[in-house]
Amino acid sequence: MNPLTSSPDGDAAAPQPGEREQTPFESWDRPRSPWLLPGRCRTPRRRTLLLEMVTRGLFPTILVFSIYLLCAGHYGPGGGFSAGLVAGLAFVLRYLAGGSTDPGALVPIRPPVLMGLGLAIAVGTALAPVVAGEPVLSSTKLAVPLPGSGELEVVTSVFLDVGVYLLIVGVVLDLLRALGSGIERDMRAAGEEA
Amino acid sequence: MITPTINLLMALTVGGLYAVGFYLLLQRSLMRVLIGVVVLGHGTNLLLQLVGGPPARAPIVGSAPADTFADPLPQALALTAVVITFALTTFLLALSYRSFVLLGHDEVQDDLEDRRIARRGGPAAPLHQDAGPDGRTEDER
Amino acid sequence: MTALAALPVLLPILGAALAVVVSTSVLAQRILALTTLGSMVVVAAVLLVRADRSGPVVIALGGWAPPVGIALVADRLAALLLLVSTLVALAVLGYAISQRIADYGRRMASSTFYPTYLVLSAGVSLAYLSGDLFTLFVSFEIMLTASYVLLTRRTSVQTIRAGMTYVIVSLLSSLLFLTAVAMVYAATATVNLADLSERVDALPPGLRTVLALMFVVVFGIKAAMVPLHFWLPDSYPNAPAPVTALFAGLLTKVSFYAMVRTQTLLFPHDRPWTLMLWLAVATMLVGALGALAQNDLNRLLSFLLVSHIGFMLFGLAVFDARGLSGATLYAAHHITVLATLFLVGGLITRRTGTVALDRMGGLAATSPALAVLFAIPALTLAGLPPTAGFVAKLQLLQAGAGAGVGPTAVAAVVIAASFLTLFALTKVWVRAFWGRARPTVEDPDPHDELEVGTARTPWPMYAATAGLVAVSLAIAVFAGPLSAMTGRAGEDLIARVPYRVAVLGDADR
Amino acid sequence: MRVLALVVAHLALAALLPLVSARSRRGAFALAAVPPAAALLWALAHAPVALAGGVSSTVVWAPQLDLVLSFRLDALALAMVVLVSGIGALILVYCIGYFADSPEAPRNAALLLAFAGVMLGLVLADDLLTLYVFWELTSVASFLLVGQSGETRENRGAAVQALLVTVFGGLVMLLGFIMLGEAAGTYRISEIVELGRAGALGGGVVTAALMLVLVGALTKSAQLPFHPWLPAAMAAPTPVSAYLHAASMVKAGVYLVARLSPGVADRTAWWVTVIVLGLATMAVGGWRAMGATDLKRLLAFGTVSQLGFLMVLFGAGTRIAAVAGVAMLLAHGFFKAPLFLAVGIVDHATGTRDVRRLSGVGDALRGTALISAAAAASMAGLPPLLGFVGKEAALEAFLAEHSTRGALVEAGVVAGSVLTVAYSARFLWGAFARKPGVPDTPVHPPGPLLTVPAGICAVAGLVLGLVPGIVDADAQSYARAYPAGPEQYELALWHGIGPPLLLSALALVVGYGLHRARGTVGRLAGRFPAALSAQRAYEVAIGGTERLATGVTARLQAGSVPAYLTVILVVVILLPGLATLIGGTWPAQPLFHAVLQFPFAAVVLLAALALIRVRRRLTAVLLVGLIGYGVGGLFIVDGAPDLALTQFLVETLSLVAFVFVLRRLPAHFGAERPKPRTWVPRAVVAVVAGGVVSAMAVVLSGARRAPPTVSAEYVRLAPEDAGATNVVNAIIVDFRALDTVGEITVLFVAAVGVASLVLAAPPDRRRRRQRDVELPRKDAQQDEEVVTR
Repeated sequence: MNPLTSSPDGDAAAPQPGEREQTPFESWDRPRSPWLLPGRCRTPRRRTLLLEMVTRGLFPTILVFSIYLLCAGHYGPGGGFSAGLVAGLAFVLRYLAGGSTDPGALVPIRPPVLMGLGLAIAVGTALAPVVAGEPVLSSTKLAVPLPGSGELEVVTSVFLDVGVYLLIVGVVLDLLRALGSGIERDMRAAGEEA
Repeated sequence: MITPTINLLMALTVGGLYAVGFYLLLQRSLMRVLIGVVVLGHGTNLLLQLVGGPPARAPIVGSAPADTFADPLPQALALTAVVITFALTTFLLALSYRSFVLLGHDEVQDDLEDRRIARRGGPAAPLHQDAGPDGRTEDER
Repeated sequence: MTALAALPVLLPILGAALAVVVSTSVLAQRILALTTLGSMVVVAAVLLVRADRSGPVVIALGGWAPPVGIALVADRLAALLLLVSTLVALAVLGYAISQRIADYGRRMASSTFYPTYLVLSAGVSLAYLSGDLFTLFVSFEIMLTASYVLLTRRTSVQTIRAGMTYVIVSLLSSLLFLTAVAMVYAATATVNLADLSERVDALPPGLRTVLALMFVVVFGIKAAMVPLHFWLPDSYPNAPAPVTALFAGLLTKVSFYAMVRTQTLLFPHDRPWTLMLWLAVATMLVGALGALAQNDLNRLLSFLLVSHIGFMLFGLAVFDARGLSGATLYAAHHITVLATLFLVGGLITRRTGTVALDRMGGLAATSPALAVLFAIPALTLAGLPPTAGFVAKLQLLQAGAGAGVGPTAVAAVVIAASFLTLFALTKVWVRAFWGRARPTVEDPDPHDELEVGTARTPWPMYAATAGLVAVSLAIAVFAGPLSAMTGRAGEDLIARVPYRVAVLGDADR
Repeated sequence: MRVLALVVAHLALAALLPLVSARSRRGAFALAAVPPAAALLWALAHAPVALAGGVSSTVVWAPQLDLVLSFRLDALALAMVVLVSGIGALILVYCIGYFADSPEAPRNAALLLAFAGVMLGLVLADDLLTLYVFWELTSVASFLLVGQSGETRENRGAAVQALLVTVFGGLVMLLGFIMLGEAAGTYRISEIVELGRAGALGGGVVTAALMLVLVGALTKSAQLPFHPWLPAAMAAPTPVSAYLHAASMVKAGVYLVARLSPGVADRTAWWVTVIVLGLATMAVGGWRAMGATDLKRLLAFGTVSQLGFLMVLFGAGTRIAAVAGVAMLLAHGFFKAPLFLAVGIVDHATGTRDVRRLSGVGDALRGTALISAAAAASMAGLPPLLGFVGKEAALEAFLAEHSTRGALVEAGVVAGSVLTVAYSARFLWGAFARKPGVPDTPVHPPGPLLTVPAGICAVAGLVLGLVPGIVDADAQSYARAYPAGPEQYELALWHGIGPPLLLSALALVVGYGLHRARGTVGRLAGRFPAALSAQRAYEVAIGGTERLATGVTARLQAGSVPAYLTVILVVVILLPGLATLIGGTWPAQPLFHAVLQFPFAAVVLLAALALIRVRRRLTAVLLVGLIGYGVGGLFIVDGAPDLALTQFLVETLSLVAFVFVLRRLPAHFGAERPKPRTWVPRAVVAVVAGGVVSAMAVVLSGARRAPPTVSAEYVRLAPEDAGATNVVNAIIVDFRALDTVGEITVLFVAAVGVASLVLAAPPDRRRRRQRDVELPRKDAQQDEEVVTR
């Protein structure tokens, strides 16, 4: 048993009642600050400069790649799942580099809401054809005229993939919020080194 | 027609994963149980994919003739299963964390009320009897 | 109209998604949850009427004819259980909301409770409606994962053990389920139930037995069939009353439903099915004796829950139209009555501050409303006439007595289990409702979610419970049309053809 | 329909009575007496039709289950209605005075009226299931009436005993009813009796069913060996005892025997059981009454004895016995009810029911004493009361058989009559006599509301005795259902001096002698051998059931999750596993399909094996990751790139999640090394179960006959109709999109759960509950070993 943690029933190391949780996610609607800048990072002793640099470069690249996977799913390996997971891993990378002080600024929207939106879009896609008299979950090809010339052929089931994508990203962010920041908060509260 | 038969090597692999998973599941440490679930999940997903048939080409139309494709349905099912297993894993992970926070360890403990009944070995006070003067039965005293 | 059968699944998922999105407004969440479940009840009722009048309501999702696409099938059995389940879910939700208002005040929002509750309802609906084995697995996962969350939400030192027991055992059953699905695919290369029922027939009888038994184990775990039931009395009683009520009402019956569906559609057995007769006997007796040994009210009810699963298994074991009709009727009654009893248990605990029977007393005098609310479902569960429990049990006994010596002998065990049930419930009555009034046990944990040991119980909590009592009474009053319908459902199940035709025959359309 | 309306009227008014009670408690009882009175008038108005053959009515409830509420007013039912509704109305009037303004009044008014309703339904039922419905309702009503507020242990114990015994019998009877109904093809009692008379009910099933039915009748009518609940039930208020436990409910069993006997009494199993147990009950009840010191218990044992007598009469299956049965049925109601009511008056007036303390009450309560004397005389069989008329008929019935059976039963009946005379005398003496050495008991005079109803009952017994033609008409109508004997018999006061009259006189003389010797007899009767005590048998049975329950539960419900999982795996091994061994054939199987499978399989298996031994958590997690990547590799080999991609990504994410959590967990698993007796069985179970799974997979995949046509469809449809060349993706987002929706729902709710678990208010702020003090860990460990051994 870890001597630093509480006694078996968890009585010890109680923060005072009324103390607010220190999760930055509660302040999700505050103005966002840029990420991975000096001064807003974890204790210098635990900083990994190399990781931070790599992350700054990789993060947008991975996101773009995830969008590619999302679109390519119909024709090769990929799809909403893989794409969402890849995007999620990008955020994981950022979290690893930036530590728990950062993820509040990851996305302008709370992770559960992102999950809810993703799920709502997916179910919406399932129910939308009913309005048009089509069976539930059926998909059609839509021809979207492009501003320049020609048309883009879109299968409506892509929206399902988009919902999946958003949901997965939300899930990963929520996991970061809980298992990442949440546990760090607990560790700080228990007086352990975070 | 190809007879979709699992080969001996894969049968052994699946069986091994299941056996190890089952064994870990029977442990008291929640983390071990969790690892057992993950291993079992790997075994199950592998099995689900394997029942589609022996190795073949990826089922992407245009990349190969259709009759050389691997059975796509088990792959789709396994994919769903992989994601579900992942969801369950993270949940159990959080549960073992919670257990650790609450109890200071992550062991699966025995049920107290069951133990109480086992120790009592006989019925509590007869059906229509009053409890003792202090409002408690002998059980609690 | 084509979307009708999909609504009980998709509406609550949509509701859950939106409940998270609006999680800052508890009022919006409440309205969302209540309207979703309310509309599910309506849809389920319409489905039931349509299924009974003109055969199973089948929708092929995405317009893909089964077995290519997934079919949702609302036949009489599924629609009836769906209706009863959603009704119970709605009532329990009302109870829960009222309790949350009382304990938290009006403003406490939760990003967990309402979404999870709705997801659970979605999983239950999907399980009933699924015409596809793999989708059935997915529905179980939806339902179970939601149940894990509900059971471990705000878990404490006392309840975490129960949560672990529940989650671990359920996970094993899920993985075994998935394994069974893989086995089925290995042998038949399809997962559509109607398609399977044809392909499984072509398998050698020995292998059919293997698959059948695999599913018996898988669903037996979640249906709390002895000897796979041990987890249930260790886990259910520790959750808050609405959660336990929901679980006790719905989850085991969904598994039982899945067992009936798979065994009747895929693996027609001998009449009677001897193995299942033995399992039914064990379940009835072990559960009833277990109940008699308890001092904890919720545990006692949990063991009774197990015991009465045995009654339904008995109906399945008889394996003829009457037996299945009885099992269906019993399941419908069981869903209602167990949920009611656990809600009443919650009210009792709220009032007395304890679950220990030997620390209660004199409730009949101090709280007559509670006495009535307990007495009616208790008599119902004990199967005394003229309650729904009696009507359902009657059908089971008739099926047993008409099916030969073995089932008749098991019918005698049904009688014994009924007697032990009454015995256990009498014990509750004598200990909790009669005798000297005992001082209220103080809330041992005033900071936690649950307020106990208080005389302050808002009336909607009583009203929701009374509503469930009314549902149960309605089952008894309308036993005529209901039993006629379950009779037709039983015949459909035995014939198997109506289901196949409804699902696959439509493919030619 | 009309009958059901009557019953429902009783129940509805009972439900409303609490409102009346709130204003006037006396008014509630007065109002409660109205429905039974109406029912009596209704029945009497229909008496001519009833005697001519009966009038039926039916309400369909659930025809699928043969659940039909069917009622029939015939001669037997008419007699019962007179008891149930007639005496019921009188007793409710008596209650006005008895309960006066006691706080017990509201409950008793409602319950007694409800009871009157369901009892009315019971005696009018012409359908086995209808009868059962009301039968159990009377048990429940009795439970609540005996238990009262449940404050005293005596009330609780008696109520529970009455409930458990009668419901036990009722449930057994239900099984009998159903077997009977299934065998006969109908649940209609009149039809079953007709079938029985026509000899169309054959087979062992019917006999078995009838025996089960008898269990119900015997328990309800307090026959040996189930009788002790009735004396115990005397804990109830006296009007309740008078009504339920003398006049009506306890007669339900007798009534059931009387109902079925015309069709089945020629079966040896039936009449032997009924007559032997009836005679035994008659004797034991009478004997125990001699030893009772509480007047109510004395009467209760007397009731037990009389019920045994009635059983004998109705079980005999002859016409004369049936006539005697109806006469005695009515007589018993009209003498036992006033006796109970008189005890209530005495109790009310003196505050005691103990014969050792009562003295000189007869002088103070002359009216009550007179009523009691008339009733007790009827009980003892003195002319010109109805009891005498009935007993004459009974004595004649068995003499007229001219058989050994008849002679034996006659002897039994005479012996029983002797005891009856003795305890009748004992009652009168005990309640009203002035006893030497006992000071006169102080008496408060009772009001007319108490004495008048008792008086009416007693007078009815006298009038019906003087004008036996009324009862005779009813009895003959009922008895016509039995096969005609060689002789005709009519109920009359004077049949001339014959053997019955002589036997009656003999019984009177010997019985009075017994009473004179009451000192000795009372001592002997009071010293009932405990080993033979049926009460003790009940307690042993109930205690034994509870011990059995605890024992079984303690052994099975171990409370240990590993034990539960082991059981599940063992079931997997035993059921599907064994079935595979028996039913499966091992297909010809290649060692491998692709060479690349070897390295990946090796990685997976080695990592898995290493997992068992590893003690560091982080190592374990990394090994799991290795297995995951290895499986991903196998997916690639097998041609599933999508699956492999997802597997790799998911595995990576899982690893990260694991590492997050491991930050706070100890570095190693628990330090203790499991003992071999713990881990060896687990390992064996795990390995065998793993083997079962892979064997099943091989056997089943070898058995596939049909090609995967569905998958072929997917490949065909994907590019065109779903607009995707990646078939797997087409399945996921289109063909089987619902699975995907379901799957993300799982993910969604799991994430919600993770957040709620980790971010919940820190547990440290909660106080621990007192009641669940943790077992010491060491203790738990030891227990675990016990379980796994």
